[in-house]
Amino acid sequence: MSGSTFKSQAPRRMGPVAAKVSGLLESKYLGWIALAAALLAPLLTASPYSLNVMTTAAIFVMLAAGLNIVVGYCGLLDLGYIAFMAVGAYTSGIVSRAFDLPLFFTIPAVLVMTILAGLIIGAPTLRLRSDYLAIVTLGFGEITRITANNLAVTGGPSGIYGIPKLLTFGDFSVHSPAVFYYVTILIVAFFVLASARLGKSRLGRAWRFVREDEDAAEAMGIHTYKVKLMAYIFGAVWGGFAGVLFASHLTAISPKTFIFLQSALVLMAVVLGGMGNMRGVVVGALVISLLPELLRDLSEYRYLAFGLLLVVAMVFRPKGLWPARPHEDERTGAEPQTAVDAAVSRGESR
Amino acid sequence: MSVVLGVNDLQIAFGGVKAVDGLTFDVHEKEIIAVIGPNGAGKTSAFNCITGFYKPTGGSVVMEGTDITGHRPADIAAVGVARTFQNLRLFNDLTVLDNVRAGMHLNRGQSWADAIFHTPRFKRSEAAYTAEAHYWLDFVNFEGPRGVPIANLSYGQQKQVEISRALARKSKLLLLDEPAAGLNYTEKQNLLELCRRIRDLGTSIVLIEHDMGLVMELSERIVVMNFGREIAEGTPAEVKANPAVIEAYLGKDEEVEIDDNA
Amino acid sequence: MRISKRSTLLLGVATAMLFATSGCSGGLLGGDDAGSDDTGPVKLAMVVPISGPSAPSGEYMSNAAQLAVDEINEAGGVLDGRQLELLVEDEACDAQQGVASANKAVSAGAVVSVGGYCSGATLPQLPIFEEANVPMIIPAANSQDLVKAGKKNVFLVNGTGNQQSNAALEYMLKTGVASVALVDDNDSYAVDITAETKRLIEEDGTITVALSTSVTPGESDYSAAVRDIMSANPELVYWTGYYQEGGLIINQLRNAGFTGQIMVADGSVDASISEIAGANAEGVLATMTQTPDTLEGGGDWIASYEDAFGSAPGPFSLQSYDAVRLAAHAIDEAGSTDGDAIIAALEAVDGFKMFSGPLTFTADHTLSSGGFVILSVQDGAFALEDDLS
Amino acid sequence: MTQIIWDGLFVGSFYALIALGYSMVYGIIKLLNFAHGDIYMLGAFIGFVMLTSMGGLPGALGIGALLVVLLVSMALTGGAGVLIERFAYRPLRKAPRLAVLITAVGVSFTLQYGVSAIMGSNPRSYPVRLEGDVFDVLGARISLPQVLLMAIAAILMISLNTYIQKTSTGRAMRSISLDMKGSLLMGINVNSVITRTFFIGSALAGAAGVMSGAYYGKIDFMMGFLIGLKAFTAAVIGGIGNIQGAMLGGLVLGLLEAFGASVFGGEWRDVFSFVVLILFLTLRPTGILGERVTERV
Repeated sequence: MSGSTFKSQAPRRMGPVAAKVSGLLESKYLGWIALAAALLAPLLTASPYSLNVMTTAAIFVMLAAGLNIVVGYCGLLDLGYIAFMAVGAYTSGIVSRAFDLPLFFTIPAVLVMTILAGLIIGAPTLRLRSDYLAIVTLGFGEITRITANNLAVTGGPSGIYGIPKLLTFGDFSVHSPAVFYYVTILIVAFFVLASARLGKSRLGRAWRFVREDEDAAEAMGIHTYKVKLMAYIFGAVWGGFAGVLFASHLTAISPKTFIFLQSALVLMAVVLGGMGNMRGVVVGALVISLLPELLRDLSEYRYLAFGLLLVVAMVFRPKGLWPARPHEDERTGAEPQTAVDAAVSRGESR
Repeated sequence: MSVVLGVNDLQIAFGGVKAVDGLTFDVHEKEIIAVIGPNGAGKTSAFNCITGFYKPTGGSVVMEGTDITGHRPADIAAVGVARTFQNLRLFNDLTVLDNVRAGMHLNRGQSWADAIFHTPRFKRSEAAYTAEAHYWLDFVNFEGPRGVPIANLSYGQQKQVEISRALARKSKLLLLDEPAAGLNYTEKQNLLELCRRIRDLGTSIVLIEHDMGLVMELSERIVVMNFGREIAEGTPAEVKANPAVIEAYLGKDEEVEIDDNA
Repeated sequence: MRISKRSTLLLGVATAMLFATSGCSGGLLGGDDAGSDDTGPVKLAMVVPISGPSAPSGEYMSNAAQLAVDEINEAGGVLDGRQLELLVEDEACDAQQGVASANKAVSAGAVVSVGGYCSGATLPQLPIFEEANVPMIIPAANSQDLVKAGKKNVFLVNGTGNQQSNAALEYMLKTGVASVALVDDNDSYAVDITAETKRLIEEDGTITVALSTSVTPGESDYSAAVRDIMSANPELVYWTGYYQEGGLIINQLRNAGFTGQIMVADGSVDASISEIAGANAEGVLATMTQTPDTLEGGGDWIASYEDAFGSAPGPFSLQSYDAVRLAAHAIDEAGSTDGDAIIAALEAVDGFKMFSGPLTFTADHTLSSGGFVILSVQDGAFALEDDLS
Repeated sequence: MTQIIWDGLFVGSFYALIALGYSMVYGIIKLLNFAHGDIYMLGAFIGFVMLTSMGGLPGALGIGALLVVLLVSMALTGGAGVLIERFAYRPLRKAPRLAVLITAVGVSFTLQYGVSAIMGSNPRSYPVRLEGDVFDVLGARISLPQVLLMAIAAILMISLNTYIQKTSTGRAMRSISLDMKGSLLMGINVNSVITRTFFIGSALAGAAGVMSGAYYGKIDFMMGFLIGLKAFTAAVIGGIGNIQGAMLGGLVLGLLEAFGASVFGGEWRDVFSFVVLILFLTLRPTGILGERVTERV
């Protein structure tokens, strides 16, 4: 059974073309199609410029996927998300330069540092009301940037340059733009898939429960504070890995890259794409990162347009332009009823 | 019969106003107890104290020998207390099945890594979640669509989902806050029958309810509150005959007969 | 899911069509050597800020570069008649944007880069141009980090931080200042100069550094820094940041009763500084490379610039103009657009005539003499105070 | 030492003026109006445009002209605040908090880059500058413009306080902040009170903007970002939703910053104030003067 009975209940007034587009967008193969498109794109155009733009866009997608865990799934407004990317980028930059390692081998250190950053930022703030949380994360984002600017180990205001390559096997380096693009795409695809899958798991459901109604979630035995902290840590790790890719891509990082504007741009990608809907978020991220490249002449007005779009989107579509449409199949009939009875019986409940 | 929940001299005050002032009662295994009282008597505040949403300013709450006074709601839920809310508190943007799955959060059976790599363990666990969600929806005789957001359902159906969600918690004790409010006659009869079936699962029930007919027919014992204080406790018959109860409900010096038939 | 299968097919067909129509231009399947064309114009890349707060400087630079390109083309171009073409791309003083623009320029087949204003945006461009074997003649950005990167394709035609610090020290020694306070805006460019100046002063030993502090750019109130300066009571304050904060600090220092000298570095040499600080800016000193209006014989050049663009040139116009001329000279010397040949030609340059004097590169590809002079604000405009010769 | 205190109080009075708007709006509709700092920026630019268009006139008229400009700018920024509330926030009054917060970020962006699109992204310098004698009080250098500006700030704050305490609108504001539903039932025109709140808050921020432009001389489209954050910190320190708290918080933050900067160095000043904010929010979210509020299920 395809479950189309109840899908048709949703009020949809659209022509056949719109229906086809919509059907395509809801298709479960969409992710694979997008990945295939991303992998084929360099066959069409592989100038350093287009590879650079596409790599940057892919990294931005990863950031948006991470922020989507925090904002979209868990409903926590984080206005300093770029700080996690900074932590990842700086950690890998500092460690790789200190020990003369390819960036790939800094990943354990990046993991530790981003998880720590998630804990440090999350632990004191996640008990706060949501609006306080927003401004405190903004504060943390600024603290991170200013600290990076003031410390010697982070290279001060000039940051770190001459960052080693991601990985080198003898003569073969993954740093030729095309190879690096493919490496980036595969890593980003993995993280996007992982966050989409997380969204459809026990933990992902818990995030949504917290977003929808914290009290009701608590009453169900969901430790909302821990669950929120988990969202923060996952978001931090995603951001941190995006930071590693970023450092590897640019080979130079400086505090100026991690300003509030960047956090706001990632947030816009998530919001405009549709909070909680990973496909929408990917589209949103691509639009936000590619549009200015296509419309360079209007670049002075893009932030104004983004700002207006944000307001208009929230007033008319508070759940984002392409929000998650929760839907799942009705009973499939496949459930082994006896097994359920056994599981439901009192003994196994705790 | 062993005591499941022991509430002893429970107190809570908001800025000097004592919403609950010295509430004491026990709930035994497989027992259905009703807490009644006029609006503002402190019934919901008492529920919130028991389930950890308010920190009691005095007294104690003991669940199966564990002192849970002032613990986090999630920890209290984990000890075996499930509840519904006075005004539906469902996850409106999520599907019916997801709402019921919320009650199964403590089942575990999968880690985040299982989810990312879609391990066999994850698939088994998800299948079990889904099957169990259907089981509980069937248990409450839910007949609506299950794959659509809650917001698409009727009020009565939403109430059913809220109870299945609480049942999916598989707890020893279920607190129902006005489960019959807004239901029609047939639905109330179904609720009555449902409560008994829940009791037969081995779960004790404490309900706050204004529908006296339902209360009298369903509950084995009744706790009556007024102005935060417990003014009576006993079987339905004892409570009905208690002058303090009659006074609380209708004021002094008035003959009253509480209607038995809902 | 019947619909989706059909649409998958549709998308596949569409992709195939896209392949078919686009041919193999520039894709991995085709050849992508865009720069190997031997007859078209010779392309010079100029990555400078076009948007953002530093946009005016970018305009001064790109205009002057265009002026040089036009003059050279009129005189017959390079390599026996090939025309020069200037590709101006935005760096917005942002690393990410800088990298994107550098890649864009490389993709378009630029053979020499003559841009670079913000050091922070220029640094990450080095590996990109290096990989493409494109020599960089950097007219404005002058962070020590650019030198320290040690790339063989990088040439700086602006004085470096080190040379600026030397000029500052020279003037301080010359006028017998006993104590100085060094203030920067925590930006890489300014911190670089402050650190270098401090090192030189301490090496020299005659002057004491009474205070070395940083402020946060973008604020209005700098009373904390002003208080610190007042209590350190130096004879001279050296501000190494940009003019926006520079104007405020000069104003607040004077209002707080500071009577000593104030000197600013080249980032603050802008007409706005006396607009912001008003009369308090009078007499403020600056370390700066020659600007057209302080240069003897610069008048003609200014006139032709104004002719072409309807406005006066500004900071780094001269360097940009010279960078293009130098690039053309090197291409001609090399006899080809090959990167290695041009780099060799640049290294071999000996006494090429530039506004800042005859040019010969040092071993680390910087100017043998920075050409820094001391300016001062007179009647609201910067004028030559001391040419330090 | 006295200099530190004086500097701290002077900056603090700017924080206080802006914090008031934050606090009033938050107190009444529990909205964290991110765009509030940008209203301050808008005020500075409105003043700039007016003074520039008057040509050489203001220079001759001096402080009188500046006061007129101040009042007109207040009216205009107040109007801008009302418009923002009407079109961006009011439609979302029942929406989830997340949507409203995001809208506020959008409004902030719109204001910043709208001004940047019209006025350019370069800093502008104010055509009229407050200048005056400097005198020495207990070792602190105090200038006449500083005294004048602090006097204006004090007058504005005292009149606001009187307005809130003595008038019916003020009582309505206080009543809405305690219980919006109840106030509706009591026949208070909630929308009109919210409109007034936005007007007053924005006007005060606009006044601070003009004052800052006239005193410091430099304005730019991002000038509201940092000071908005600081003002929010001030509001939290004083107890958000509390009018006197906002004033107190502004002064306290100004002093804390002045001392913090002299202890840790200027480059750590902002970090210091953000840490103060985080400490307050986690340890004493109700601020110095705020009352503990129990949230009900």
